[in-house]
Amino acid sequence: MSEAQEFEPKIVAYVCNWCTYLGADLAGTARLEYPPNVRIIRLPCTGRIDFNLIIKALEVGADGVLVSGCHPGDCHYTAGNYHARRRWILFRELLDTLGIDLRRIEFTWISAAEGRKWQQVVTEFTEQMRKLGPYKELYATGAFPEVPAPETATSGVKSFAGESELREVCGKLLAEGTVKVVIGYGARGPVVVTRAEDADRLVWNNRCFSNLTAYLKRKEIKALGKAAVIVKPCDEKSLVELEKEAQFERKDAHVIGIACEGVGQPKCAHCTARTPRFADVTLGVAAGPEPQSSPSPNRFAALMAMPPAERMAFWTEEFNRCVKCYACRQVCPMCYCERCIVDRNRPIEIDPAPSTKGNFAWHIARAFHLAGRCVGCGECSRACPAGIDLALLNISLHIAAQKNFGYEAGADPKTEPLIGSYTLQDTEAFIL
Amino acid sequence: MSRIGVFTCWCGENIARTVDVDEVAKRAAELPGVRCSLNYKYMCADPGQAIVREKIVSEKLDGVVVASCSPHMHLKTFRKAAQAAGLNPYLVEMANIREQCSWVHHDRAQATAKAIEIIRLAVEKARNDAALQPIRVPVTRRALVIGGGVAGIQAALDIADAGHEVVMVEREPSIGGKMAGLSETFPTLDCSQCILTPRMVEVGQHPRIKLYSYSEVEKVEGFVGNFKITIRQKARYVDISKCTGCGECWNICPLKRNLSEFDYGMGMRPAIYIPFPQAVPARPVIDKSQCAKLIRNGCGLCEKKCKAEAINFKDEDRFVEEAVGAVVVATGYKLYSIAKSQPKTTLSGYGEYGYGKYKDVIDSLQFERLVSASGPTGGVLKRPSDGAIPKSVVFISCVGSRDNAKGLPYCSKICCMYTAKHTMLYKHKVHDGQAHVFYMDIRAGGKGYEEFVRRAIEQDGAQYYRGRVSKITQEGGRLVVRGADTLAGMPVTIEADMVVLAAAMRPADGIEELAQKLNIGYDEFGFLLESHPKLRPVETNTAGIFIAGACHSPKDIPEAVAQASAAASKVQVMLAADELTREPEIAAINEQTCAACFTCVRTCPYHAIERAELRTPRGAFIKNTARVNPGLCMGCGTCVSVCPSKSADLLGFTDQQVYAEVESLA
Amino acid sequence: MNIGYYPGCALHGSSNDYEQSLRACLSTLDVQLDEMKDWICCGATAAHSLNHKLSLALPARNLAVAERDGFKQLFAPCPLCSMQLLKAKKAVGDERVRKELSEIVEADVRGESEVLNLIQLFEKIGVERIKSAVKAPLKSITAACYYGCLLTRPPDVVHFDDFEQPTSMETLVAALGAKTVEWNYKTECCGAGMTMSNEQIVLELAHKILSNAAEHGANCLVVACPMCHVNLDMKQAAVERRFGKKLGMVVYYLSDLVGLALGLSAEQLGINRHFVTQA
Amino acid sequence: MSEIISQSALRALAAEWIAGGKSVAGPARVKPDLVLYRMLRSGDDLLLEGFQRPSNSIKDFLFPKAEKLYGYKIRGNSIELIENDSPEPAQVIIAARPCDAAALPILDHVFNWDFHDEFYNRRRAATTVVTLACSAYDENCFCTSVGLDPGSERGSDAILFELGDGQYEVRYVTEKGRALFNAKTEKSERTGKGIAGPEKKFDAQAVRAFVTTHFEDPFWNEHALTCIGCGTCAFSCPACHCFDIVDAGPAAGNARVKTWDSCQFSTFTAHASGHNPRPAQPARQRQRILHKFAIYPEKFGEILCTGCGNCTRNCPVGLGVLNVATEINHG
Repeated sequence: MSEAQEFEPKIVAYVCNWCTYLGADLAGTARLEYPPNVRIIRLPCTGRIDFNLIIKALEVGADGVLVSGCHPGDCHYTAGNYHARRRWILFRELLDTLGIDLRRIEFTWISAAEGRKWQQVVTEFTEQMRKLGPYKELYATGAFPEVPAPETATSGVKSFAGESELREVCGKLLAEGTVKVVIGYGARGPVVVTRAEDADRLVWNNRCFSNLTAYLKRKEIKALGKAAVIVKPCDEKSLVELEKEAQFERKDAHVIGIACEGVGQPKCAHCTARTPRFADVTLGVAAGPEPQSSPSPNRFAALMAMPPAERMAFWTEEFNRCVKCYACRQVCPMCYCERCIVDRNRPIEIDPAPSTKGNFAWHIARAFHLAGRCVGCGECSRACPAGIDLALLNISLHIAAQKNFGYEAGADPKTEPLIGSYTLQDTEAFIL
Repeated sequence: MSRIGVFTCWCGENIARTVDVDEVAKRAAELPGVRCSLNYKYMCADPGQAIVREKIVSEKLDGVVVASCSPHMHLKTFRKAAQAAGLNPYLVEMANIREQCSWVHHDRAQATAKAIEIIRLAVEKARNDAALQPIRVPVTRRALVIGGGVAGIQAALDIADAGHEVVMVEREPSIGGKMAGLSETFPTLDCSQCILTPRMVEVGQHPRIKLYSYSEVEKVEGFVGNFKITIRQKARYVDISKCTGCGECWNICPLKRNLSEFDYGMGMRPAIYIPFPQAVPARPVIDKSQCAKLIRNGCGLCEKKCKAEAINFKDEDRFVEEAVGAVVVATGYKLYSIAKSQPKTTLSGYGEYGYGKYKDVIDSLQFERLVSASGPTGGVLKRPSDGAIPKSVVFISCVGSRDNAKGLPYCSKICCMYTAKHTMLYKHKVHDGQAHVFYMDIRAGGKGYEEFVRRAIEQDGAQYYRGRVSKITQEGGRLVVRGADTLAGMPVTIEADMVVLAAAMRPADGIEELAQKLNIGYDEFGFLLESHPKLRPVETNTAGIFIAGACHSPKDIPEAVAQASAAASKVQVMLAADELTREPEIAAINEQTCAACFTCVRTCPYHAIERAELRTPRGAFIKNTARVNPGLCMGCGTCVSVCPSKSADLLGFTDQQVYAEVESLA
Repeated sequence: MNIGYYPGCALHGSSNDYEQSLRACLSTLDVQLDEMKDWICCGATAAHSLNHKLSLALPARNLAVAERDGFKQLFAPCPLCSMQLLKAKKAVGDERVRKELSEIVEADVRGESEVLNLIQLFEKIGVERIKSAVKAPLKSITAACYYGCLLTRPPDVVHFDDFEQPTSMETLVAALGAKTVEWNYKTECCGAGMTMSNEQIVLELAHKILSNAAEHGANCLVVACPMCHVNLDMKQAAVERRFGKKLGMVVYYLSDLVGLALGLSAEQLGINRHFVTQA
Repeated sequence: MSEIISQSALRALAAEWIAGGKSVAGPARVKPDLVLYRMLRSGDDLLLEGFQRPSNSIKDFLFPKAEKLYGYKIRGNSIELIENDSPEPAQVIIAARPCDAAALPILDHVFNWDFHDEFYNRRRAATTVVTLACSAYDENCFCTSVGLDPGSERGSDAILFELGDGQYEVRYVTEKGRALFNAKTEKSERTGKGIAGPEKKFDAQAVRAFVTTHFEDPFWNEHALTCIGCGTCAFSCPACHCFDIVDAGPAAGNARVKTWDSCQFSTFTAHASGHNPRPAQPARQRQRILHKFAIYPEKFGEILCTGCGNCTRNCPVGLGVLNVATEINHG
C-alpha cells in the first residue's frame, strides 16, 4: 500500500461535556459509524479548553485537533463558549502567524442533538488529515527563509528637550518628599534615585529605551514608598492596561510623561504617540506632528506573504536560538506573575528546557498572554540576546485585536480589557 | 495513585460484539498504575457493582475505571457503588467504549485498539484524581418571597406551613396583587376577593411569615443558602404597630380627590388611605405628594384625630437586613399601556384607539374595578365619562399582544378567557346591554375553559366578530368602533358607549433592576428566564433563586398558584437540611501564586470569584488574591483557561489530569 | 434661501390657487422656489395600480433630473408627489433596483436629494422665525388640521410625524395665534381620485370629515394637499345638498393661514378663488 | 619561522572539516546587528572580517543549553531507563575570541573538581579550539582588567593572528592544534602580534576586597535594584556554569535534561517552603560579583571572568560585571 494508505492520522478532540460529548453519544445510540482516529477528551465547557492544550496535542504528535462545544446561547454555564470563541479568534491569528497549518485545527459548535453533525465533522476531518498526511512541517528545520530584520537607528547620544527640566522636577519631588523614589533613566541604563541631590544622575536622550513601568511591580521598589516613574508616551500605555488589571493605581505613583523625539527602536518608525496623554506631569516638546495611523511594519507583511510551511521554518529557526533567559519576560511590564506558567511542574505544561518544542510552547504562551495587553513598547525584542524578532508575534495579535474587536491595548482606560469579556457579535467565520 | 481497578463491561453484547473484551482486559492490566483488570457481562447490574465493591476492598484499590457506557449514563451509579465500599466517589472515572467506540466502529480490530486507548486515557485521568468531599454550605432555613400577589401568597404559605420562616416583601401598601382587584374569576365565576382574602389574612396572621408591606428589595448579597437581603421600608408616615386600623384618619382626611391606584384611576381615595377594605395589613399610608401637612405643613387633621398617636409625619425610608437561604420571585405583571409613550421602552401605544384620550375607552383591569362589588361604583357598571350605564360595550382582544408592530409578538394567554368573563358579567349587570367582541383566535385551553366561552356566546348572547378594530373615533357623544368581520367578509362599524381593551400582560415595572440585583436572567420583554423550560421551569440559573407567577410569563391564576407551590416545594427541598451539599467539582485558586489580575473575576459567568486578601493567621496583609466562593461556583472552568499564572484549577478536571490524558497519547 | 420646487400636475392646473398662496406666503419669508426644469408626472396613486415599476420609474426620473440640475432639496407641496419621490428614494437603496431604474430612465439615479412636504418646509424655515414674523395673529381661527392619508403614510417610507395621531400642523397653526381642536378624522381618507370616478364616496367621506370637525368646535379646516382641498372645498356644496345641512366650513391651505398671519390679504393668497370663502 | 594561512584557505579548510563530518562552530552574522557563534553551514558562513564580539560564547558547544542526560519509558508499574551514550562527533571551534577560549580551563576545573562530568569531558576531548586574536575591541571589553589580553593563548589549541592583508599567522599551542591544520599552512617570516587591549577599567583585587567586606552595604540597593532578574548575563557568559536538571515530560520523549540556570532567577534559591534566602535582585547581583571575584578565586585561584564584556553588552538595563565593578571602584 502506498505510504498514504498506511498513514492513520492521530486526531485529538477536546469537547464540552454538555453538548458535543452528548452529541457524540447520540451518534453512538444512532449507530452512526465514523473513522476511529479521534481521541475524545471530555471537559466541562469550551471555556475550560486552554489554548496550550492545542499546542500540547500537536507536541504529542496529533495530526489534527478538533475543538467543539455548545452553540452560542446554548452554553450550560451561559457564557463559557462566548469566552472561548473570542480566544479562538485571537489564537487562530497567532497560529497563522507562526505558520501552523490551520487546516489541521477545526473549531465547531455541535449540540447534544447533532449526532449526525458529529459523525460528519469527524469523518470529513479524518479524511482531510489523511490527505494532508503526517504533520511533517511542524518544527521542520533546514530551510532558512528570510524576513527583513527590524531596523534600529542607533546613533550617538543626543539629549532631548526637557532633560534639565526633568532633573529639576525630580529633585524637587524628592526634596519635598512628595515621592520617596524616582525611577528614571541614567547614563548606562535605568536608575532608581532616592536622594534629591542624585537627581542630576537622571538623563533624557535617544538611549532611554527601557519601559520603566516594569519596575512598578517589584516588591523591593514598592517597599521604598511612593514612586515617581518617568514614561515615554509609548510606555505610558502600559499603565492603562496595568490599571485595568488591578496592578497599579493612579494614586500610588506620580507619572512624569515626557514628549519623545524617538529612541531609534523599530517601533519609533511608526510611532503613534509622541506626547503623553495620562501623565500627572508632562515635560519636553514632541518632535513633529503626531502621526495618525500606525501602519504595521512591512516585515510583518513580508512574513505573512510567505506560505505557512516557510513561516514555520522561519520561526523554528528563530526559536532554536532561544536560551530561555526570560529577558523578554522580565522586561515586560505586563509579565507580573509571581510564579510564571513555565515554573509550574504539576503538570509541566511547557517543557522548561530550551528545546525546539519547549521554546515554541514558551513563546506561544508569552505572546498569547499579551493578546490585547501588549502596548508595543518593543522591549522584549530589544532585550533578547538571541535577536529573536518577538515584536512580530505581538504585532500579529495587536492587529487581530483591532481587526476583530476594534480593541487597542492602552488606548482607552474606560474600555473593558479584551480578554475576559465578549460580545454576542464576535465574528466567527471559521467556526463550523 | 498506583492501585487502580479497570472493570471492562460487555454491556450484554453491545460492547462485546465489536470489542474483544478479553483482549481489552488483558492489555488494560499492563497500563501504568493498574492493579487489577477484569471484564463482566453487566457491570451496571447489581452483580457487576458487587464485583467493584469486592475488588476495592480486596485489592485495596485507590482508583476505579469502569470501561462501559457514557458517564452521563452510569457515572453516578459507579461512584455510589465505590462509596459504599469506602472509596471516595471522585476517584472513579469512566471509559466510554460503547457510545463512542463499539457502537460507532464496526471493525473488530480497530474497535478493540481504540477501546484500549480510551481506557488508557481514563486510567491516566484516574491516576491523577484527588479525593474530593462534597461542598457543605450552611443554609439559613428561611426564605424570602418577593411580591405579595396570589403566587407570592401561595409560595409563602406553603413554605411557612412546612415549618420555615418566610420574609415577604410587597411593594404596595397591601398584599393581594392584581387578583385582589378582580371581580369574579374564570372559569368558575367565584368572587376573586372571597377566595383570596382568607389566604391574605392567613399570611397576615401566620406566625412564621414576616410581612414587609410598602417595601422593596434594595440589595441582594451572598449566595445560595446564605443570602443577605437589604429591604427598604418606604416611609408610611403611620406607625403600624400602634395603629389599630380604625379608619378615623382616612375618613377625616379632607383631600379626597386623589386617583386611586388600586382602582386604576376609576375611583378616588383620600391622601391617607388603605387601598381596599380587605387590605392586609389594614394599615393606612400617607401619600407624601398629596398630603397638605407634608407639602406645606398645613392640615394635620388625621394626627389630631388618631387616638393611637400612630401618625408620624417625620417618618423616613428605613433599611432592614434579613438573612435567607432561598428566594422566590413572584412580582406579577402589569398591563400594556395604550398611552402614547410606554414608560422606559421603545413600545408605541395605540394611536388608532386614541392613545387613552377617550375617557370611555378603558383597559380590562379598569373594567374589573367597575364591575367589582367593592369597586368605586359599588358593582354598578357606570361608564367613566358621565356615569351612564353603557347599553353597548365593545371588547377588543389582543391589544398589544401578538402584534410585532407594537413590539410584543407573544400571546398573553388569559385575555380570551377574561374577555368572555367580562361579557358574562356585563350581561348579568345590564340585561338589555349588548356585548361585542373583536378577536383573532379564541384561546381557551384550560379545564372547563372552552365550555365557559361557549356559554358566554350561546347563553349570554355576546356578539363575537373575528377581526381587528382599525379605529375608534368619538362622534356625537358615542364611540364609533370600525372593525372587520373576516368570517362575514365585510367591515363592521359599531356605535358603542364604552370600549374595553384586553391589553397585553407585561412583567411588573422595575423587573430588570430586580433581576440584576438577583443576578438572574430575563428575556427581551423582561420576563424572568427559567433554568430549563421543561426540566427546571421554576428554577433560575442562579442557585437558590426560584420564580413563580406572571413574572415568568403570562399565565392565569390556576397556573400561577401551581407554579408557586412548585417553587415552594423546591425551596423546601433546599431548606430540608441545615447544610447544602454541592458537587465538589468546582474551581480552586492557589492564593500564593495568584497574580491578582482578576481576569477570572471578570470572566466568571456566575460572579463566583471575588477580590480578596491573603493574610497571616494574625491578620497581617500578605497580598491580594482572587478567591472562589464554593457556594456560587458551578464548575465551568473558564477561569482556569484565562488565568495567566495558572493559579486557577478545576477540581475533577485539573490541569494535571487533562495534561496527563493528552500526554498519554505521545 | 431658495429651494428646489417640484410643482407636480395639480399646482399648475386645477389647484393653481395653492401655488399662488405658496408663492405669496413664501416670498414674504424670502424663500424663492426654483422650479425644476423638465419634470414629469410623479405617477401619484394611479401608477402603482397599473405597474409597480412604472410607479418607481416616473419619480426616479424626477430624482435623476433634480440631481443633474444640482437640487440638494426638493419641495413637493402635494403629498402624493412627495410620497412617490420618497418611495423611489427608498427603492434605489437596493443596488439591483437602482441599476435597473437607471437603465429605464437612461440616467444615473442616486436618490441623494432631500424631499420636503409643506410642513417640513415651514419647519426648515423655523417655526420660531415664523412665529416672530406674525403681524396679524389669527385670533378668530379655530382650525381642524387635516393631514389626509399620504402626508404621514406609509410610515416606513415617509418617516414624518406620528402616522396615527400627527401634531406637527397643530404646532405650526398654534404658533400663528390660532386655536386648534382635537378631532378624529385627521388622517382619514377624503376619497382622493374618486372625485372623478365615484363622487358619491367622496361626498360621504367629505361629509364625515367636515361634520366631525364642526362637531369638535372647529370653524375652518387647514390642509396641506391640493387633492384634499378639492374634495373638501369644491365638493362642499354637493355635500350640503346631499346631506341637507349647512356646513360653510372654509378650507384653508396651510400657506393661506401663514400668509394671513404675516399680514397678506386674502386676494394676494388666492383665498378668494376657493369655493367656500366665509362661514 | 612562522606558519601563515590565507583567509580563503582557512574557509576552504573549514569547509573541508564540515565535509569531513566534523561539527564546526564559529562566529556568523545572524542578523544585520547580531553576531553569534553557531554551527557553521559552510566556509563562507564563517565571519572573519571586522570586530564584533559574538553576544553568546563558545560554552554553547561544550556545556550546551539543553543536554539530555537520559530518557525513560514507563512499562506497567516499572520504569526502564535509556542511557544517552550517543558518541560525540569531532568538533572544531574556529575563530573563537581569546576571552572565550580562556574560559575553557575554568569549565574544566568546575566539571572535574569532585565529580567528573563524563558528558562534558567526552565533548571537551573531541573539541579543538582555534582562537582568533583580537585586532580591535569595543567599549565593553575588559579582558585586561582580569589579567588577560587580546592575544591570550589560554585554553586554545591554536591561535591565529591577523597580518592585515587577509593572511593570518597560525601558532600552535597544543599538538591537537597542529594536527588540525595538517600542513595546510605556508612557512613565512611574518609574525602577528596581539594588540595592547583596552586600558584597565577596574582593579579586580579592590572589587574582591569590597564585596567580601560590604555584604550589607547600601551600594547594592543603590546600584543593583534596576536588575530585572533575567538570565542574559549568566547565559552569555563564557565562564558561568550553573545548571538545573528538569524533566521534560512525555511530549519531549520523557527525557531528564540538564539546562543552564542563572543566579539571577528567583527559582535559583527558592526553597520548597516558599522562603528565599535571596529574595530580590540586589542580593542576587551581589552574589554574582561575589562568586566571580571572591568565592571562585578563593577555591580555584583564578577570577571566574575572562573580561569578554558580554554581560554588560547584553544586559537590557546596563548592569553586568563591567558596570557594577567600575561603580564599586569609583563609588
